[in-house]
Amino acid sequence: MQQKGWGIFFGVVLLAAFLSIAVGPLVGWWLPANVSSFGPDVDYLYYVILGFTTFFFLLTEVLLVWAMYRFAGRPGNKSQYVEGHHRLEMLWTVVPGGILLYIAIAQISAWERIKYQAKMPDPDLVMQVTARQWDWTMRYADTPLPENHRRWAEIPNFDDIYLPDELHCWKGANVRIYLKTNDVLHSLFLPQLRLKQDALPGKTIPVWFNATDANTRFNASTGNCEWTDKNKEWEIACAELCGGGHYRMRGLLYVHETKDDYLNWLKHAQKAARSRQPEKKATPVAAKD
Amino acid sequence: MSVSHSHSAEAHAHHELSFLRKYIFSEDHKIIGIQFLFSGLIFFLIGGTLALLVRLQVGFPKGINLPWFPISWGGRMSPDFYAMVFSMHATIMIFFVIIPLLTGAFGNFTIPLMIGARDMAFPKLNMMSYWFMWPAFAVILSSFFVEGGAGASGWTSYPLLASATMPAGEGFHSPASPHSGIGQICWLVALLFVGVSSMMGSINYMTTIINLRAPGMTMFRMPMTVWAMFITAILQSMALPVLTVALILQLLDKTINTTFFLPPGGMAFGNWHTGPGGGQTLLWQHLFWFYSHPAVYIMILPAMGMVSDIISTFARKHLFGYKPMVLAIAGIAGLGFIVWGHHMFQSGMDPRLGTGFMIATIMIALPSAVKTFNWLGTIWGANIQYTTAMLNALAFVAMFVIGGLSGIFMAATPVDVYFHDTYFIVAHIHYVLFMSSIFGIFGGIYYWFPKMFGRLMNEKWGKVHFVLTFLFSNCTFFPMHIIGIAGHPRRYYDSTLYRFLDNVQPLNQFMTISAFLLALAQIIFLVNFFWSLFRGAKAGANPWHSNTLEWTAPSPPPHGNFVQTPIVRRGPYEYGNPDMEEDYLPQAEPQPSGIPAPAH
Amino acid sequence: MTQVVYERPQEHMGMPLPTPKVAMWLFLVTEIMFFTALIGTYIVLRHGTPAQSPFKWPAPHQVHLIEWIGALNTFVLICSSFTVVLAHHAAVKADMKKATSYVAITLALGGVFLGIKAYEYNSKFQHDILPGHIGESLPYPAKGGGDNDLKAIEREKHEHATGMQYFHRVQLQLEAIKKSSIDAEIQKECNALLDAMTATTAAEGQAVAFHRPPSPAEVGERVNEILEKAEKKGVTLHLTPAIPFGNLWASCYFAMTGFHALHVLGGVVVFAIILLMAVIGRLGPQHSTMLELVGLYWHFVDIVWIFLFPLLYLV
Amino acid sequence: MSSAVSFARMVRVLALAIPCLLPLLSGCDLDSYPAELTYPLRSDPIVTSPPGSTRWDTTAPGQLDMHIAHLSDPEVGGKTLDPAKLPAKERGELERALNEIFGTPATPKVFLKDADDEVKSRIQDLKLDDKTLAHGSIVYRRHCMHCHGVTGDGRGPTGPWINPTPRDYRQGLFKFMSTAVEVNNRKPRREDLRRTLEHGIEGTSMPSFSLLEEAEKEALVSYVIHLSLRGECERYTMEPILDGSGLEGSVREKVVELLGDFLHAWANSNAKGIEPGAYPYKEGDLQASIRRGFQLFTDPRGSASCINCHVDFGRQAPFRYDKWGTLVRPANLTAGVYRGGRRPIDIYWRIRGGIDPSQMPRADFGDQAAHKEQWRNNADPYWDLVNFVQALPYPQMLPEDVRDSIYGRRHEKTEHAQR
Amino acid sequence: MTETGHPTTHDAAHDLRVKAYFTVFIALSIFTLVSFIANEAVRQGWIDLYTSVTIIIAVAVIKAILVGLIFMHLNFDWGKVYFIIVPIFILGVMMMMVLMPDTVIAWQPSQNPLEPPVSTTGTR
Repeated sequence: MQQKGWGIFFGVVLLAAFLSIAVGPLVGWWLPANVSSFGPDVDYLYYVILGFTTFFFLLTEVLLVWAMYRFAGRPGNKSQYVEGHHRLEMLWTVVPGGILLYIAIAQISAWERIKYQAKMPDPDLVMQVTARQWDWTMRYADTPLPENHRRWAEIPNFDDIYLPDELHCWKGANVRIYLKTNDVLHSLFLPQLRLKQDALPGKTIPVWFNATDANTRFNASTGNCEWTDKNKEWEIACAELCGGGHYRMRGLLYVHETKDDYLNWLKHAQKAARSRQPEKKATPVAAKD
Repeated sequence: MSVSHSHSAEAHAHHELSFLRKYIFSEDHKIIGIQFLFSGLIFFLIGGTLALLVRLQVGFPKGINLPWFPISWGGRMSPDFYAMVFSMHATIMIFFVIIPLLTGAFGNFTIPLMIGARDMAFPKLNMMSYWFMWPAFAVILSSFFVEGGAGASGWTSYPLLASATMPAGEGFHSPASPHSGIGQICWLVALLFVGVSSMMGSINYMTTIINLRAPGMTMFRMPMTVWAMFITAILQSMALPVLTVALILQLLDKTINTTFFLPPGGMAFGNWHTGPGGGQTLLWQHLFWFYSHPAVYIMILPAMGMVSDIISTFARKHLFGYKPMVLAIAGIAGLGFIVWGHHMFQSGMDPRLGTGFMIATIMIALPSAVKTFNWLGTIWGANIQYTTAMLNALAFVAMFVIGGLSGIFMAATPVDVYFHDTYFIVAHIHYVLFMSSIFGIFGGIYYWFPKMFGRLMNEKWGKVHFVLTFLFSNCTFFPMHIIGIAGHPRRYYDSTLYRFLDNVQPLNQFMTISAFLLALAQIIFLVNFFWSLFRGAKAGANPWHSNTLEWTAPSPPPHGNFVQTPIVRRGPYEYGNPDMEEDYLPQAEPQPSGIPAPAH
Repeated sequence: MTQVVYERPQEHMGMPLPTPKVAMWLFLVTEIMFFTALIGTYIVLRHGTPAQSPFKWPAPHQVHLIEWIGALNTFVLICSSFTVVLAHHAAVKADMKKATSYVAITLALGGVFLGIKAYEYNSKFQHDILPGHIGESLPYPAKGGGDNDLKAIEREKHEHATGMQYFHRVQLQLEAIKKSSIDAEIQKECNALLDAMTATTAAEGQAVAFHRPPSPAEVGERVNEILEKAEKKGVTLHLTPAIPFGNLWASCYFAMTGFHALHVLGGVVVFAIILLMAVIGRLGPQHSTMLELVGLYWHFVDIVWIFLFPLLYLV
Repeated sequence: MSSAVSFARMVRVLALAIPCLLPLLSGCDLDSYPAELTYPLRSDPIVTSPPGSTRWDTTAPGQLDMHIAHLSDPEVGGKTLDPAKLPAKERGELERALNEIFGTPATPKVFLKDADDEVKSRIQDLKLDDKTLAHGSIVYRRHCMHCHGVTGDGRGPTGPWINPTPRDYRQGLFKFMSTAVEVNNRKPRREDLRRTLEHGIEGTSMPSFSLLEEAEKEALVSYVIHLSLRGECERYTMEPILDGSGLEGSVREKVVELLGDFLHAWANSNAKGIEPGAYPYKEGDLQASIRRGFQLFTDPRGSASCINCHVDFGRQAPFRYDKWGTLVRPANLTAGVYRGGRRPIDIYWRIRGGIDPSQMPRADFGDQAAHKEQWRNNADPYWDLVNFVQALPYPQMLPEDVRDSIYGRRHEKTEHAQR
Repeated sequence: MTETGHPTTHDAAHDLRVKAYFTVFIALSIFTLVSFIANEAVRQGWIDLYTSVTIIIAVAVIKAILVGLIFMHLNFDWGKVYFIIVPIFILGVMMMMVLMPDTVIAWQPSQNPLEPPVSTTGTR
């Protein structure tokens, strides 16, 4: 009986592990909200893989635990004398093989859609993001879509607006980002948009996204962007080690409701960037209580 | 060509060697294996301590005010120090613990014993391969004390963080990693030495296995351990030179201002001394992963082999599907060479390459699945004896399933867009390398300890150690999957800056506490190990009633291993034969009368 | 060895090859991968540079690489390969005297190879063609106006920044030339360049007459012209030329030939040891396998050079 | 072999291990500085006068202190004082005085026992109250300390490895200020520190902290002022002791006196900014303005004479020593990297006010009436320069001839050395 | 110790062997000359670059094969060591082939700046 305890021990630990993942969605330990046009593809594939892996996880671990429980040794007993089973081998080669091949092929179109430059949609909004140690510099043209935007990405323009750490776009816009880095490798990571791309020194890498939800209201009187919902504070992170400040390359993603909202904001940002007079703003409250 | 023969004959003649020749500059593969074992375990302690520092910071990122904590600035670990700690943790664990333990310690100890050879083909080369580790040990340890500290660019050391040395001036700033100076050079030099050592070892293993097998030991009568070591050695010999080249090129970039990995066109980090450069940043990643992906298999295949033997022995049952197992190992090795690009899906590599690499990568799950099912087949209908070694081996199987399955997420390119460089990958690598390889290593230690030292390890404390390790390692590493799913990027010094990570911070603290408990549990192992070394129960030649050849030699085997060269008559897994009274039949035992000889 | 190790030689399980030979072939496998990675790096880096435009891979004459010296070195290595195979052959026939003399020839040829290599390296050192020493900035080609200009200027902004290192080095070199006495005409040109580089704008004193100092790219172009003139006159001039992608070229060249030369050196050391053994009379027919193994290694080094020569000198 | 025994043991080990572990980890997650930590007294050399020479190379990362130690070498020509030579008595008095007035990192304050109302109101104006400072110290420790150091000396664990080195606040010197030029002992205004904090400093390792909360940013500004005050008091108390001129009263009196002076300077600075003249141009005037700016910039004897330091528009400018003793170079203005901010007003402030610590002089065109020829056609030379500097990195913005003389003529073979 | 590598031990065979060595040596020398001339020919404008590169690389491969087969005795040992050599060649060639696409789309200054900048990732 004591021998059988080991099967139970394994079973309990593995079950706890399984449950900790299974309760994840209930307590918020799960994928962040998805606001990307291709995000559902990614999530769908994630759930497909999760389904298959959960099945195989349960299958193998249950078999293992059961075997550990059932076939715990007793003195004087003898095991079955089996060297192998050809058909069984074929079975568990071909079936997982087929499933794996299916998983692989299922990925291809989504991957093409996300990353292939030829398949990127024509942009409505273009910006250039330059990573540096340790923040993001977003460069906006004075219109959402400058003429010959690829060249615009290479050659800085007098009218450009530079903003640290703030990425503005509007809902439903096909955004094209030309990603550069000033120094080491960085990686632009937008968890809610299911987007990640390394920035390579010496290269300009195009990435695109299309946000399907808005989170920002532009307040023209204060000149601030306000969240429409407290839980929709979408963030930008760096996902490639870039030195000591790697963790602090935080940025914010502002998705405006309409193009007009965006243009309003842009006008305001332009004004601030070309300010020729000191700000006449009352200094805000000092200490936090 | 007569070296090995004349040597072993000579060694036979003079049994009494001085202490220095016998234990320090030994040419005996067993002593060299034990040397690797001890140095590996010492580095395991160092690497583990670093891991605790990492966990401490991640779990409690606001600061540390610990009287016992030696390095703190204003009560806080600096981000660069943190980067150094996790970089060196990974480097030490991979290059100074797992690889030396698996191939160095167990490879050395088991190969000649299991194939019935007197020693390695080139004992002097073998000794050199151990002593080439020592410059590496010295350099990597001293790198903690050089100006700026040890390397802190991650164990992958991607340029330009790792290789940029000086500012370009002109309004551009310098590489803000204090550690990319001398510390990084130390890192490169240490790895070069490790590489040379491994290369010597792998040539030796391959030659030994190809040419020095005992009479009757055909390739398909070799135990899985030997097969695994053989294929690992092939992987090493083919992949390591590429790493060597990459290391040398980065070393040249850092010392004599070459521009292999510096980007073109006077980037900010175009080295002040080199001009516009013109090299390719991605080239390092290609060369590095061309080695380091196979290296992942180098770090798991030997454990798979050892676990197969342990499971078969204690299940008292013939290994299920011996040949498919061998083919699976070979398949993993073969595929392992064409999947390195899956580490680079988001690196700016041509996405069309990603598609190809993805298909190859996903297919590599297949041989792993075959192996898992075969292990299950082995314990199905078995008569399992739950020794500590067996428990560790079974833990290997259970944990390898998790590690293998989580790998599929990263292999799938669109899903990897999200999961790349999050804690999910940290969970994956720890399930494969800690939960699998280390359990394999523990299993191997408990299993071969009597053969190595002639004494048995204490089973009771072994089991306590196992239970605690199994429990706390799952507590430490499993939640990493969850915070990975939530998008927690790896290598973050302080994740509390991010709102989307707010609700997983408690998990980080839980993992940190578990990690400390896990570390405490290892003390039991150490005490047990050293206590058993001197006080353990005496083991006979074959305490586990195992079939493989090493158990026909005395424990511990003398220099020259076998009193008489064994003649192999059958495969290594003849357990539970219903026609016999005993449930095992060693490989070198003459065929008992009345029992038909197996066909192979 | 097959007949002694095992009690039952008929049951020898290994390859029908001596163990050291197996090991040597396995060692060569690692060496193949080593040089494959090096050559692969070279091809990738070289292929990554544009083919059209002045910014292409430097031609041999730009980096003072003389093809026939490389060809001669190839021939030297082929000869040594031939002699080492003859040495092995003689050893098999137990003609140790002949074997020794062939080994001696091989050793000498290896020495010759290294000598020629050293000569070549020296010429690189003389011309300052070393990693981190080469000026790489040249003006962007002027073709039309408009957009072309903008791209060119963007590029120049970057190169101006990194090219200043070159600028200062040339300045120091020119100052040294000013103090030395060489061909008067060349010296005059050098001094003119130096004056242009160091003159301050303040000297003019007129608001409108602003003169831009030459950019590093322009200095590079001028330096190349002066060097060309000096070459024609046979004057040795210690000035760093501007060679686009020269640094990358030098990096590859020194890494590849350097590691090959190290391998040759290793072989030469082994041959020297064999020769020493012969001198003290320890070399016998039993060493024929050893000679074969050394030969294998030596041929491999030869094959590497057979690829390096066309890749670095010709293609 | 019995697992019951092992389970029992396991439970026992667990019961032992967890209580053992909790005290070990109990000190973790510390929001503020450890309470027992005090500000250490300055130990690195005080640069009293930086060398005047120029250099072509910068300091290697990690060598800052070595570099500063060499400044007083005769051939370099700087002057430094070594705080290690401070007599033990004065050292103790100074330490006590500073700790009393400025508190510790965990409880920072600017506290004067017998302060008059004026000083109190200055402290109030500069928001140096205890609550703000305590908050600032927490934020500072989290975001700034690892580069700028506990005392704001720019020598945190990462600091020396960054080039340009992080700012050392203890001299009371700051580069980017909008303080009116008439103010004596110019200090940055709170807005200026806010701007640096929010935008970061392009081209250096100072990132943007724009995403911090409003209160956090304000608290940080206050804390930086606090550190700067503390460091400056420390420095100027040490200086007369070290250079032998001696103190008139006690150390504490000196510190209090200095603090009064500096508070005065900070408050004055904070109160008065540069008021730029109204922008006089319309859209169409830009090209003419840029051309005028170009001439002002390149005129080597004019009131601006920028070209003398920004050689070749900064592309070939050599390094010089700033007042901290570190090497900086006049900006390369063609690169389009503006450390002090890229808004026209930021550039205006720098041209008008200069950058004192790195010895960039302010441009002074006087007023319109007195300098007719500089202010011709109602043009404002400051704005001309701003417009030119802003357009300089963008060749498409420059008039053809200006562009040719900056970036060279690209249509024909470049002629050089033909002067 | 016998020569396990080559089974024949007759003198005549040995002389044949020497002859083979000599022939290979001559061939190698001639091939070296050929590649040298092919290179020179481009400069003189006799053949275009691609032909000459093809010739030079082909010559290098043939030379390597000759050295391998005759000098390194692979014509005798091939059956015993092919399993070591074949995988390494597959691997080496494959590695270079996979590195290639990355370099083709690597950063380069675009030849005609009027065109959009050279693509950096993915298909154009």
